[in-house]
Order: sequence, then C-alpha cells, then structure tokens
Amino acid sequence: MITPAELTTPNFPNWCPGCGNFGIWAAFKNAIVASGWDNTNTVFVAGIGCHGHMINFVKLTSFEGLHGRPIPVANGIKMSNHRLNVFVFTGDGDCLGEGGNHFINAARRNHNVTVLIHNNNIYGLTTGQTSPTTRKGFKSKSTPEGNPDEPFKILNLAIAAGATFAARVYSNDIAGLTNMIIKANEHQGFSVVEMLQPCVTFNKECSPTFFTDNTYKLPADYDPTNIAKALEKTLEFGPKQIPVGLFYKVDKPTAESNYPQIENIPLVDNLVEKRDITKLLQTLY
Amino acid sequence: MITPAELTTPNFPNWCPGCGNFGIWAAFKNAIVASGWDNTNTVFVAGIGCHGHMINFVKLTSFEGLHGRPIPVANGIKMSNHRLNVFVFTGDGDCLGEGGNHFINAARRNHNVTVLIHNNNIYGLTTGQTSPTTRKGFKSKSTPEGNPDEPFKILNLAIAAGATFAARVYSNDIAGLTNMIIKANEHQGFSVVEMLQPCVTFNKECSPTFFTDNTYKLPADYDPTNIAKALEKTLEFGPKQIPVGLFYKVDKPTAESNYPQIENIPLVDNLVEKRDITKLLQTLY
Amino acid sequence: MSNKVYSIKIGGQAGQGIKSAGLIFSKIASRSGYHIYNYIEYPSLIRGGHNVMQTTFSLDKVYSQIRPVNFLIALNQETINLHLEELVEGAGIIFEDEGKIDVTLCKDKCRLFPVPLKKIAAEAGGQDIVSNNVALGAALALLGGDLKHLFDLIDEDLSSKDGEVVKINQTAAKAGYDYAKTNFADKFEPLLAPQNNPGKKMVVNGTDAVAYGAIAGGLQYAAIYPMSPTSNILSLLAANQEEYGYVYKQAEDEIAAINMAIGASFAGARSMTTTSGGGFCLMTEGFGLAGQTETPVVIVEGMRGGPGTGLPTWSAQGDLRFVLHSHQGDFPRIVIAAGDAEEAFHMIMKALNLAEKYQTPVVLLVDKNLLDDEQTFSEFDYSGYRIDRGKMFLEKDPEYHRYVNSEDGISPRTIPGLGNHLVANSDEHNSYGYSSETIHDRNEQVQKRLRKLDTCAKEDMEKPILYGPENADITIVSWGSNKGPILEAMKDYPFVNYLHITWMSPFPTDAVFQQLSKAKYLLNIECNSTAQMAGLIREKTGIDILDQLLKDDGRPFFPEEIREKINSILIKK
Amino acid sequence: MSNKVYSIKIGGQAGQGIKSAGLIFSKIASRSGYHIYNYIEYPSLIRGGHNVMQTTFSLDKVYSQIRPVNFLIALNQETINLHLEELVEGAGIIFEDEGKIDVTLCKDKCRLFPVPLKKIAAEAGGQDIVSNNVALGAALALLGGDLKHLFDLIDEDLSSKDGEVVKINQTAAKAGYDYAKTNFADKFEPLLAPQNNPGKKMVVNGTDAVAYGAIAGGLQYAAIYPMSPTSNILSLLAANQEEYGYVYKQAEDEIAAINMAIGASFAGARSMTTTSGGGFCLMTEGFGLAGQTETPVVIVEGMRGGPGTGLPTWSAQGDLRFVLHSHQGDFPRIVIAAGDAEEAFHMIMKALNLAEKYQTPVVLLVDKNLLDDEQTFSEFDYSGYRIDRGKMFLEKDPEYHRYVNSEDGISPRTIPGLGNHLVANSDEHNSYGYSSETIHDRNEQVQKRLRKLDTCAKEDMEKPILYGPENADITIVSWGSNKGPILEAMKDYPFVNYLHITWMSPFPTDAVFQQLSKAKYLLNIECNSTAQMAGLIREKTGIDILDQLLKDDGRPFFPEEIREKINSILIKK
Ligand SMILES: Cc1ncc(C[n+]2csc(CCOP(=O)(O)OP(=O)(O)O)c2C)c(N)n1
Ligand SMILES: Cc1ncc(C[n+]2csc(CCOP(=O)(O)OP(=O)(O)O)c2C)c(N)n1
Ligand code: SF4
Ligand code: SF4
Ligand SMILES: [Mg+2]
Ligand SMILES: [Mg+2]
Repeated sequence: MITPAELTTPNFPNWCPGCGNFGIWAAFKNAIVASGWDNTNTVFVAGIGCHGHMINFVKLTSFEGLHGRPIPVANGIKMSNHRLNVFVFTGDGDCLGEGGNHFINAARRNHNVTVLIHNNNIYGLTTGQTSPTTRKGFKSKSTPEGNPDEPFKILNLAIAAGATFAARVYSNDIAGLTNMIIKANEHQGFSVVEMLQPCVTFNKECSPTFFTDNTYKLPADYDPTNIAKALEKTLEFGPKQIPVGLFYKVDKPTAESNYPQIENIPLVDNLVEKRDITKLLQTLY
Repeated sequence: MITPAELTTPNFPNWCPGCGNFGIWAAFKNAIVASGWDNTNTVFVAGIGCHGHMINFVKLTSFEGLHGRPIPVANGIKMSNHRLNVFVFTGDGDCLGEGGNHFINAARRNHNVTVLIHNNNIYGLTTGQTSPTTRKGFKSKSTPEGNPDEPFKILNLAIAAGATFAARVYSNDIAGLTNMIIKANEHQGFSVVEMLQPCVTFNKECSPTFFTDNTYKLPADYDPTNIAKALEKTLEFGPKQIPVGLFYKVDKPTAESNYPQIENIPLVDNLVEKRDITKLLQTLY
Repeated sequence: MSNKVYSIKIGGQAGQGIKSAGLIFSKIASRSGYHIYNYIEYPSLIRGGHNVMQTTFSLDKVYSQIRPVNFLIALNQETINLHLEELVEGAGIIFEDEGKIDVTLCKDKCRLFPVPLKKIAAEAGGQDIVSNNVALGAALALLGGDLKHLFDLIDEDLSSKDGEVVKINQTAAKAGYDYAKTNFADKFEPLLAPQNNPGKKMVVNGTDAVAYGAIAGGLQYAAIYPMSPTSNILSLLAANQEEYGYVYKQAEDEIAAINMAIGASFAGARSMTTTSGGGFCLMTEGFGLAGQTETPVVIVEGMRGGPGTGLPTWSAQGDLRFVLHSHQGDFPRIVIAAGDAEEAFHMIMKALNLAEKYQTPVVLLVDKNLLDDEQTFSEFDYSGYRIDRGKMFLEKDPEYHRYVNSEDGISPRTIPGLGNHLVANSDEHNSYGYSSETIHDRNEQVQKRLRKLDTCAKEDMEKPILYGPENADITIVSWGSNKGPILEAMKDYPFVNYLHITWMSPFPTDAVFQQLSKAKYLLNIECNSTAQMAGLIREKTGIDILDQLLKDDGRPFFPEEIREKINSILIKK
Repeated sequence: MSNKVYSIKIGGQAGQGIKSAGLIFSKIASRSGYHIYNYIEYPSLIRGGHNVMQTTFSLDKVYSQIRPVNFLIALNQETINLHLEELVEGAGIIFEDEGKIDVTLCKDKCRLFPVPLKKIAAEAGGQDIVSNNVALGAALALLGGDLKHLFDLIDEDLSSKDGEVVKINQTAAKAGYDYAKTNFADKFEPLLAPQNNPGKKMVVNGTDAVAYGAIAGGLQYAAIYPMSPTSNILSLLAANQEEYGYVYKQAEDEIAAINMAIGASFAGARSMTTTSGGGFCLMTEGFGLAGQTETPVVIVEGMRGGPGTGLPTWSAQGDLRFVLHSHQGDFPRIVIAAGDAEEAFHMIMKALNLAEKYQTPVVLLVDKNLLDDEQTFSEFDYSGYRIDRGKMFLEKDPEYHRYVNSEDGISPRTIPGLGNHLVANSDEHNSYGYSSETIHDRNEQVQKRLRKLDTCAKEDMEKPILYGPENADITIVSWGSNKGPILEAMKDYPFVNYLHITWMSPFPTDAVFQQLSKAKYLLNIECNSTAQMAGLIREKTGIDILDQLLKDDGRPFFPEEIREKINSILIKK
C-alpha cells in the first residue's frame, strides 16, 4: 500500500494560492491511500487546463493528453486493461467545451471510468474566458459585457446522456470528496463527479464562501435510483440552492462487460502474437 | 410565394425506394409552400449522410457542409443574418456521433435555428453501421454480434442540453411533419425535431410498420412547458410506447438576441467598410 | 490466347447485386486458372446510381483494369450507354431481352445475346435480383466456363441464407446457362475455358489484406469511425474479433477513435485505427499526441477524392503531403504507402511492428482502388513475420523514467499496472515525463524523438522497388495503386522501368537520387493535381521531374493512358 | 550614447505584475523619445512560475530583444539566479532590501541598489503587488527618467480601478523614486533621459496589430476558441465588438469556430478565426471545406512549441508545412506570414481582402513572440487600404450558378436572402452546386479552384523583402519574427543581406530563385527542427541551402547568436 509520502513528486503544485485544486489534490491522495490504489492497479488521465497539471503532483501512473480528450484515452485504457481503476481529471472547458462529444457518448456507452470534473466555471489556464458552465451575464476577459450564454447543468446533462453515477461535491470539502471519489470508483460504470472548484484568480464570484454559503447536502431520504427524480433534482441551482451529494446511481452493464473476448482476462494480459489466419484467407478463394 | 414546381431541381431523389427521407422531403416542401419560404428569407444546411442529399432535391438556398458540422454553420449564418429562417437537416450519426458537441452546445446557447434530425437509427450512407441511436443488441455491419452500446434518447438529451423546443414526428406522417416543421421554425430558439425515419435498406427493424405500430400521440392535456415533466416523458421509449408530438417548449432569449450590435439590423446588412481605429491606436502610446 | 488480357464488365443500378456478381465471376476465372483484376465503380448513393464491376483476366498476371471491354453484361440501359465506347469490335453483350434495353448503337459492332433474365429468374422462383445469376450462367455458357464453379460460389456466397435461396439462384444460373447454350450455340470464344491443374490463387482486395494482415500481425485493439473507402475494414474487424481475441470499438468520431487507440496502446495493447482524409483531419491532433507521448499507433488512411466531402466513392492520391506534414511542430512519423493488396498485407503487419518499435505513429496510405479492387495473388506468405514490440520494459524499477535519453531515440516503454510510475505527457517534459519548459529538457526530448527517424532509416526503411530493366529509356516514378496500371502498361515496353516508392517518411533519399539521377527520361505519374510526390522528390533530392502525368478525377489510370503517354514521349525523342 | 542599445529586465513570480510593469517602463521610454522592443517570458501557469519582461531601448530603431542586460529589477531570488549571466559589467540591480534576496554572486560585477520595496509599498497604503511601481520609480530615478510619465501611465493603466488605487500606486512610485534619489544619488547613467521633441511612437504587439487591423479591415464576424498564444486577440475583439459593430462569438471548440466562421461568411459576413497549431488541427477539415465550397475565411495561426500541447507559452515556427498541406486533396490556400506587428497589421487587413477576392481560406501565420512582444512603431498608416470583396453578385438572377467556370478561377458569389438560389456544396459538384461525380464536372471544378492561385500569384502575391545591400557576402533567408533579431544583428554587418519571405502560398518562386541564385553564401534561419522553409525553397526552386541556424527550444533568436553564426561563417571564408 502506498503512503502519502510515496505520492509526492519533485513538483510542488503551482496553482494559485487558494485555488480549489488543492482540495481536489488532497482528496485524491487521501482516496489513493485509503483505497490502496497504486501503480499496480490505477491510472489517471488528465485534460489540459489548470486541472491537468495534476499529473505533475501525484506520483501515480498518468497520461496527460490533449485538451478535451482525456475521456477517449481513458476509454481505450479501460478496455485494454479493465483491472485498472481509471480516473479522468477534466475541467468544465475540457469536458464540456472541447470534449463534450466524448463526455456524452462515453456516458451513453457506460465505460467503467470515473470522471472528475474540476468545475470552476471558467477557462483557468488560458487566463479567464467563459466556459460552458459560466453563468449568463458573468463578466470575463472574453465577455466584458457579460456572458451571453446559458450554462450547462452538468449532472442533468450527464444523466440524460447515460451516466450511471452522478454526484456533486465542493472541492474544499476534502473528506466528502475523498469519500465520493472512492464511491465513484466503486461504481461499475460511467461515474461523473462534478467538483465545485473555486478559481480565485479568474472567477471571483464562485469563491469558497460562495460555495459554502450556497450548497446544501441532499437530504438523507433522497432516492438516487430514480432517474426522473434525479433529472429533476439536477435542474436545481441557485442561491442557497446548490445540492451536493449523490444524485443518481444505477447498475447497468458496463461498456467493457459487453466483450466476451475480455471476459476472463484483460486484453493486455494476452501475449501479442502472430496469428494464424489461414481460415480467413481460405474465404478468399 | 414559391410554388411546388419551383422547388423542383434537375435531380430526382436517389434514396432507396421506401426510404423515410421521401416523407421528410415532401413535408419540407409542403412547409415551404405553406409558409412562403423562399430564397429571400430561408436557408438550409445539411450534414453528410443520406439525409444530406436533400440539398440536391429542393431548390432553396442551401449549404452542404461536413459530416457532423451543419449546426455550427447554421449558427454562423443565423448570427450574420437573423432575418433568415435557418434549418439544419442532420442525421442521427451526423448530429449525435460526429457532431454531438455542437448539438449540445448550440442547444445550450439557444441559437434560433431548427434542427431536423433524420433518425433512422443507423449510418445509412456508409452502408449500415450502428449509430448513437441504434438500440442495444442490434445486428449491423459493424456489430455482427449485436450492438454493445445503449442508444441516446435524443429529446431527453436535447432538453438537458438546453433546447427550448423538442418534438418527435414520424417521417411518413407528412401532414404532421409539415405542421411540426412550421411550428419549430416559428419557435424563437433552438428547436429540435426528431424525425423517426425508416431506413428500409440497413435497418429492417425500424420499418414503417414498426413506427406506425408503436407510436402514439402525446395526449391533448400533455403540458409541454414543464421541463421536469418533459425530461420524464422523453425517457419513454418501447413497444407501443413511442410518444410523438411536442414534448417541450419554453421561451428564452435566443443567442442572437444577446448582441446589441445586431438588434436593429442584421450584421450582413451593414456595408463592409474600412473602419477608423484611431481611437484604438491611441491606447497604444 | 495464353497471355492475352480480356475483360468482362457487369453493370446495373446500385442494389442490383453488381458487386457480388462481379466477385463471383472473378472467382470462377481464378478457379479456372486465370489471373484477374476487378475494378469497381459506384457513386456515393445507396440505390439508383450506376454501379459497374469489371473483371480483367488473363493466363498471365493481370495488374489492373484495362479500357477495352470484351464482354458486357448490361442489367440496365445505362450500362450500354456509358460503356459503349469501351466495347471492342465483336464484343459480346448479354442484356435483358424484354425490349426495354435499346442496343441499336452497338448492333453493328457487337454480338448481341439477349436473354430474358427476369423471366428466367422468375421461373426459377427468384426475384429480379436473381437476374444477375441468370446472366452469369449465360455468360459462362458463352465463354466456355464451368458451371460447377458458379454453383459452388453461389453456395458459398449465400451460405448465411437458407438453402432455398441457394437453390433458386443455382436453378436460375443453370437456366441462364442452358438458355445461352441453346440459343447462342458456339457464338463466342471460350475465353474462360478451365485450365488443367490451375494453381490456387486468392482473389483479394486491399480491404481484406489490411484487415486480415492486422489480425495476423497481432492487433489487439482498433477504434474506428466509419468512412469510405475504409469502412469495409471495420466490418471485417468487427466480424472476427471474438474469434481472434482482439477488440474492435466504434468511436463517436475520429478524434475519439485515435485517442481511444492511443489510450489502448498506452495501456499496452497493439492498436490501430482507419479513416480517410476527412477523418484524418480530425485525427491530426491525436497524431501528434502519439508522437509527443511516444505512444505507438497505426493509422490506415484510405484516400478518396478531396477536398471536403469531395468524391466519397472515388479514388485519389491527394493526401500524401497532408499526412507528411500534419500537426504542429516536428516529430517523427513513419509514412508508408502500399501499391497493391499484397503490399498492403505485409505493410500493415510491418506497420504494427514499426509503431511499437519506434513508439510513434505510423500511417499506412492506401486508396479507394486498392481497397476495393480484387486481384489474384498466391496465398500471402507471412511465415517470415516476427512480432517486434521494441523496447518493452516489463520489470519493476522505482527509478523508471519513461523518456530517458537514448542514442537511437527510443526509450524503454512500460505499461500501467506493473508497478512502475509511468507518466505520458503531451506537454513538453523531462525524461521522467513531468512537464518541463527548460531549454535542456526541450532540446533533449525534441532531438531524442527526431533521432528515431534516423534509426528507422537505418534499420527498417525500404528502398523503392525498381520494376523493369536497371537501365531504361524512360523511368516512371510513382507510388500507391498506380503500380497496377503502370506494370500492366509496361508489359509492352521492355525499355521502360518503374520506380515504385513505398516509404515516404523517412524518405529513401539516396536510393531515389541514385536511381533517378541516372535515368534518361523521367515521367512522374500521380492521381492528384499538384504532383505531390514530385514535389517531395525535388525537396529531398533536388531532382525536378519535368514530365507529369496527372489525373484527379477519381478514376484510376488505365494502362492505355500510360501507353499513350509513353508513346508520345518516344515520338518526341 | 545615441545609437547604443540598452536593456532593462524585470523579473518576478507570475502574479507580481511583471508584464504591466514592463509595459509601463517601455511606454516611458517611448514617450521619452526612445525606440523599444519588449520581450516577455512566462510559463504555462497562472501563478508561481517565473515571469520576466525585458525592455530593450535605444535612440535608434530596436528590432528585437538582446542578450546583455544593463539593468535588472529583481522582485524575487529566481530573477537573480536565472539572469545573472546576462548582466553586463556594471549592470544595475534593484532588488528587495529585506535580506531575502541573495546577491552575493553579482556583488562584484554589478551595482547594487537594494530598495525596501514592500515596505515602501505598504507605507503608501498598497499591498505587495504595488512593489512593482516602487521599483519602477526607483529605476526611473537611477536612469534619469521622468517621473511624470510614470504617473501618467499608472493613471492610464488603472483607469478602470477607483481613484484611490491610482493614488496609492503613484505615491508608492514617487516614494521609490525619492528613495533612490536619496540613497543612490548619481550612481547610474541617465540612459532614459527624456529627449527633446520626441516623435510619437506606438508601443504595439502583434496581438494589438491583428485585432485592430481586423477591425480596421471591416471584420464582421469572428468565432474563436481560446488558445495560447492567440487568446489575447479574442479579448480585444470581445471588448470592442459593440462599438465597432461586428460580432465576436466564443465557440465550443475549434471545429465549431471555423464552421461558424464559414457559415457567417456564406451568409455574407467578413469572417475570421484565430487559433494555434493544436486548434488548427481541429480546423483542418473546415479549412478544406472553405476551399471546396469557396467560402472566404481568414485563420490567424499563432505558432507555439509543438508537438502536442508542447510549450504553450513559448514560441516556434514549426507549423509552416502543416498549414501548407493540411486537408485531403488539392485546393487553393493562401498562406502569408508576418515578421513584426506592423506587417501583421497590414497582413490581416490584406488577408480579409484576399479571402473574399479569392473565395478561399487565408492563413496568417504569426507566432508567440510576435503576438506578445511590443515594439515601437510610427502610427500605422492604412490610408491606402481599400476593402475588396471580390466578385460579389448582388442582383437577382434566376439563372445564377454559384460555381460557374471562369478563367481566373473565381465565380461570382452571392449571399442568401437576395432571392437567388445559391448552393454551396462540400461534395464535388457541378457549376450549379449540385453534387456531381462526372469526370467533366470534377475536372472543371478542381482546375477552376486551383487557377485562383495563379491569379493570386499574378495580382496579389508579394515578393520577399530584401533588407541590406543588393549584393552581400552572406545572404540570410528567414521568415516570421526572426526578422527582428536578424535585422538587429545586421546593424553590425554592412555586407550581409536578408531575404524576408512573407508569402508561402502561392510562393514567389521566381523572385526567391533570382535572389538566392546570385547569393555568395546562403544561411537559413528558422525556429524549428527540420528547416521547413529551406525544404519549401528547395522544393520550389531547387536551391539547397546548406547552412542552417535552427532553434526549437521555444526561445527567440538573440541577435548575438546570429552575429556569432555570421562571424563563424566569415572566419571559414
Ligand atoms: C485544441 C486546444 N484548444 C485550446 C487549447 C487552449 N486551452 C488550454 S486549457 C484551456 C481551457 C481550460 O479550461 P478548463 O478545461 O475549464 O480548465 P481549467 O484551466 O479551468 O482547470 C484551453 C482553451 C488547447 N490546449 N488545445
Ligand atoms: C469526417 C467524416 N467522417 C466520416 C464520414 C463518413 N460518413 C459519411 S455519412 C456518415 C454517417 C451517416 O449517418 P447519419 O448521419 O445517421 O446519416 P444517414 O446516412 O443515416 O442519413 C459517415 C460516417 C465523413 N463523410 N466525414
Ligand atoms: S487560475 Fe484559477 S483554476 Fe487556475 S490555478 Fe489559479 S485559481 Fe486555480
Ligand atoms: S440507405 Fe437507408 S436512409 Fe439511405 S436512402 Fe437507403 S433507405 Fe434511405
Ligand atoms: Mg475550468
Ligand atoms: Mg442515420
């Protein structure tokens, strides 16, 4: 089992002081230690954005790909070695702007990966343009007169697309997030965790106080198995009206479970060998 | 006003005999004639697929773009000349496979265009691979052992993404479709019409009889203004359980209405002129 | 007749079973001891458009379609109208004898064999589509072919259908055969007379070759988004995945396809994808991602007429420069192009090795003609093939560095799950994989990556192949499926040779230079409008090929066009 | 001192206001009568990384950054450590006098000016970030500059903030100034002494030039997805849209961006988009769509280090071949590259005309250095500019054919809504726009499109610009922002000339050939690893430039490196 010290890399996070990514970083490391994830069983894939720098700060096997494309990379990894826990760290821009098509289609196919969305409602790394989750009217570098566009409701979209696990946590609720990351990974299927993440530099509105003031926990009697209810609940968003917790969870066959050829042994556990294709060539005479 | 004869082009449709596209073709022409659409006020954009051939068969200003990309082209057209009625003809593959990101983001921004989806649950033009709306288990050229993937519920996804008008019609219900195309265009905002379209060549399951047998009209007392209800209703799909009609309609500012600079006059009605930028250059001293 | 080349053409509407009839005919020819080449044309429509398949055959090897048609099966009027000019004096024409097809224009030139195709089909209990087998039967009778082969092939072709369907088709074929024997006894030469002890030959197109080659070459994972002309590859891959134990996954788009393939490869699976130019546009970013993260991936790029959607069902060679230069910045890419199905078979197997050995993307360029057109080959011999996964590091080492500097440019690769800390990074990085922007790390990594091309040039790159005499009056330079018509044309010219270029990156500069600099007259042949290969040759060798035979209308070269060009050069000389 | 060149460097952490301080300093210099060149370096991080801005200034024109640093403002230790070697003998260093910054290593070489920056800032009522203005004040005192300019610039810089903030910063600046005057009286040369009647000069970078040039050039619609190094262009476009009456729209991705721009252009709006290489990957399909549908669109491609995510905040010239060859098949593309902000300004205006005149995509290549680095220029003179929308057909004609054949390759374009039936089609089409796969239509349309390049070569293409004497001992060939350091280096070499290539497609083959074939010694300079321009030149002209000075580490060339290279050539000679 890995220790916190073993997760340390030579690079200290260069996120802005106060950035919500620190909370996510801490929670992920906690979850790793608590769950016994390590380089024998776990991989994470990151998009491009402030969130993507994660690969430099956690000593665990990782792939930092292209902006918007961590999900298909993760899908390929999981299909090739479904014994691995596969995480995706992505941003609101990465996941729903550049990468929106992968998000909805991977959800539909129910790939068994956990998608952790750093939702800071902004393009952080490119220094502050609106993202697909920025609220209408928000003034940013790209919208000095106010954002003309409506934001997505991430979890509503995720469920409509086919995600089988949908949750929301505030990034600085480290204990809650640790727990949710573990739960999301335990879930067999496409798990989406929307992490409300303050970007203290470019989104002064979605500050830590904003999130602590306006979030509330889903009530204990909330039933996350009813899709219609979950769709309704994930529409809710407003002052004092940001529910956090698990909105939806349903068990369905995962994408990887549909391939008999990998039922017993992960694809990569087969030796790569020259195959005899005489039978196939016979059909050509 | 245009007459049916004036809509005729030198090209007779080369869709397979019995293809649902003939119904769509007829309904669109009816709607054109009934509404007085013509080359002074209307444009349509098509994707690539059997559906995209439409531009060769209707003599109305059109743009056939790339596979998956008609929606952004339509967005650009509408923003530049919002006096035009702008239609998109797209396929289930075009719109939700290749073009899924544009579909959800354009819905979110509520561009005032009408998206007509030829949903034949198959990639027709590439001769029969599964599409993102093909049912799980369906045997096709690309899935000889049965489709491993779940399909999207198009309208559920559309509403979750932000579409402000969502309807479903069977392609061969020409009168109903004519009517719905007109209504969708009247709606100010992103209108999605899922057209259930038989592909008689590559999808023998979704045949005309299948659709006539299994569709039913939304009841007269169905209230299309309630989003939670609409999300619930658009989940329904099964034997004898395919509702058709208008599922959702809400009035919200369109993407184009958010730009004061085009409030009074369409962008293209301004003369392209050299601009005096002395004021801007002054800021550089 | 021995080495003479004949052709038979079958034409009709899309949906009339032209392709399957043509394939059956060509297999009859092959089983009877002939070499064949099948050329097929169809529009980007599912129905109604004009489809035509031509089988060219000879006792000699046949390298391509030819222009003249010796025998025509016309299932509709259009076939007559469109191909009238191709018919040789005395060509035979089988056509529907129901008055609907007007043959006045070929009456004098050709020998007419009207057959009541639909009627015979109906009598056999079949629908209109069965006409094609009636026509095949009649053609066999006229050409002296063996009906047994047709029976066998109908059986094999329809094996998935129930026995009744097979029966109907065979009955119809037999009736067509008998009808011709009765009505046109001894009216045509026995061009298809069975030979004694014919050697067994496969009838194989590039699609078969690529799909089966990939399977033979140890493919483990393919993610593909359908696109003509490569879609049939995915059908073959999909159909055989369970049996051979690899995974084929349809992606939501080409961006996903290449990123999924890269993910799979990172995880340790031998991976590939296929597409055409339009889809490759969407893969260009992932293409460089593979280069930068040093993740093996094979991309089969099947060219068709561009730009834009272009000519989806017609061929071209317009993507050479595109695949050579796409993506920002410099990184090592291996680009090879096949000239026929046999080359494609060996190249896809090789490509899978190259990608893993050099940990970089490999493009195999093919085109619509190569993918669709069948040709006879002896059974592919891949006994010499060995899987080469390159420097795989499968131990556990806490000091493992993914991008450690090395002379040959290749760093040992490990896979997730073995316990090593492995970082793949599309940001510029240090040898560990962590993001780094220092001059030292940047230069080290850029140069390390690019050195792989030098290593590859030394260890794997293949010289262009010279066909014909070492010294010649005219040296033709070309690549890809032009090989076929060029070799076919060269049958008549002992003093013409042909330099067939198969490696584009790295480029065999020295070998090309040597061969071309001693040529007496250079002719470059390409299916594009800007002579892309000639540009590449000039850039690399300085040699400016002044004479270009270019074609960009979606059709392949015919050997006749090449002969005409050669003749015009010879006259000038 | 007159024509001597000096430099001052300000360094600190990202977030310490380095860029704004540097810009203010350079504007003080400009207002005082000096020419400047600002060079900025920062990592792809928002905070914490090392940022540095260097203002090079002189009474003469300054073309680029230089290596030696005459004066350093060190807001953190890293600034000292990283730039120690660049400091000249006797360089001045202002640094935080709180014991935290260790200057032992520069003690002997430099003149140290410790200032209690944070303390002074605090006394003025400001936070740590105000230190930069304290330091600027102190620097002005030491360099003989005019405090009034600093006051003005603080005022202008903070005009959006409330008056109190301005006051605090000005007070802090004054206190820094006074501190230096008091403690280091007459310790340094008055390098920044105000000149009499200084001509007014703009301090402008490529971002300003491209954005404002586009506005001047009649831009109506821009759809952009943010990407370094072009993101600041979109900020300027977004900020000014209402006033100037165009629309800026942020797209969901680059594919949407180019397709939206194409849609807008089809509708009749003058359109553009901007991106970097990674985003251009995603635009390659739309790029060819514009070519095939003959829809005007301008793409500003700002190069950064590739491949992959690469070096997001560092410069490169690695995308030349990429933009020249991306997309399947052949179509006419216009590719031009700017050498400095002034060129970029005129080129974007020209590009908007070219796109509409030739109804085809135009790429303007720029790079990170050009976009970020400010330089002094006289006010851009665009009085000679005329909007040219090309063949616009705005009448109504029932016989209108969109793609009618024409000698110059250009068909009259109409827009939707006028009553004409207009079909734009990415499938190959006939002159009407309907899909067609016939040989006739295909050849007509391919050739019609490609003829536009010939027309453009005749009517608009510009020859490369020759700097320096017509005949020279060494001829440098390069392009893009290398122009700056090359011209800077050439100040010392009257017998070196420089051929600055600005048009890449169409390519001015004859002009380049003429100039290069008479050169005595050729040196090619590029910021990439494979000498892409040299390859292009060889392909087009046959001339093989054997000596290459290449750099691909994200940093620009320094004139010192070029001089060193020139010297080494001269010695060999
Ligand atoms: C193809 C491509 N387009 C654009 C970019 C530039 N880019 C880098 S990060 C980013 C957005 C980041 O936003 P988000 O995903 O929300 O991440 P954050 O920085 O907020 O964590 C963009 C647009 C890129 N790297 N690649
Ligand atoms: C970039 C790109 N990828 C793939 C294709 C090939 N292609 C053409 S049509 C099509 C799918 C058509 O399916 P759909 O959109 O459902 O249209 P239908 O034919 O069923 O009407 C595909 C994959 C293409 N033209 N371009
Ligand atoms: S810019 Fe925002 S998201 Fe990025 S590191 Fe800073 S606070 Fe965090
Ligand atoms: S393939 Fe299907 S969708 Fe296409 S034309 Fe034929 S029936 Fe219609
Ligand atoms: Mg973000
Ligand atoms: Mg479809």
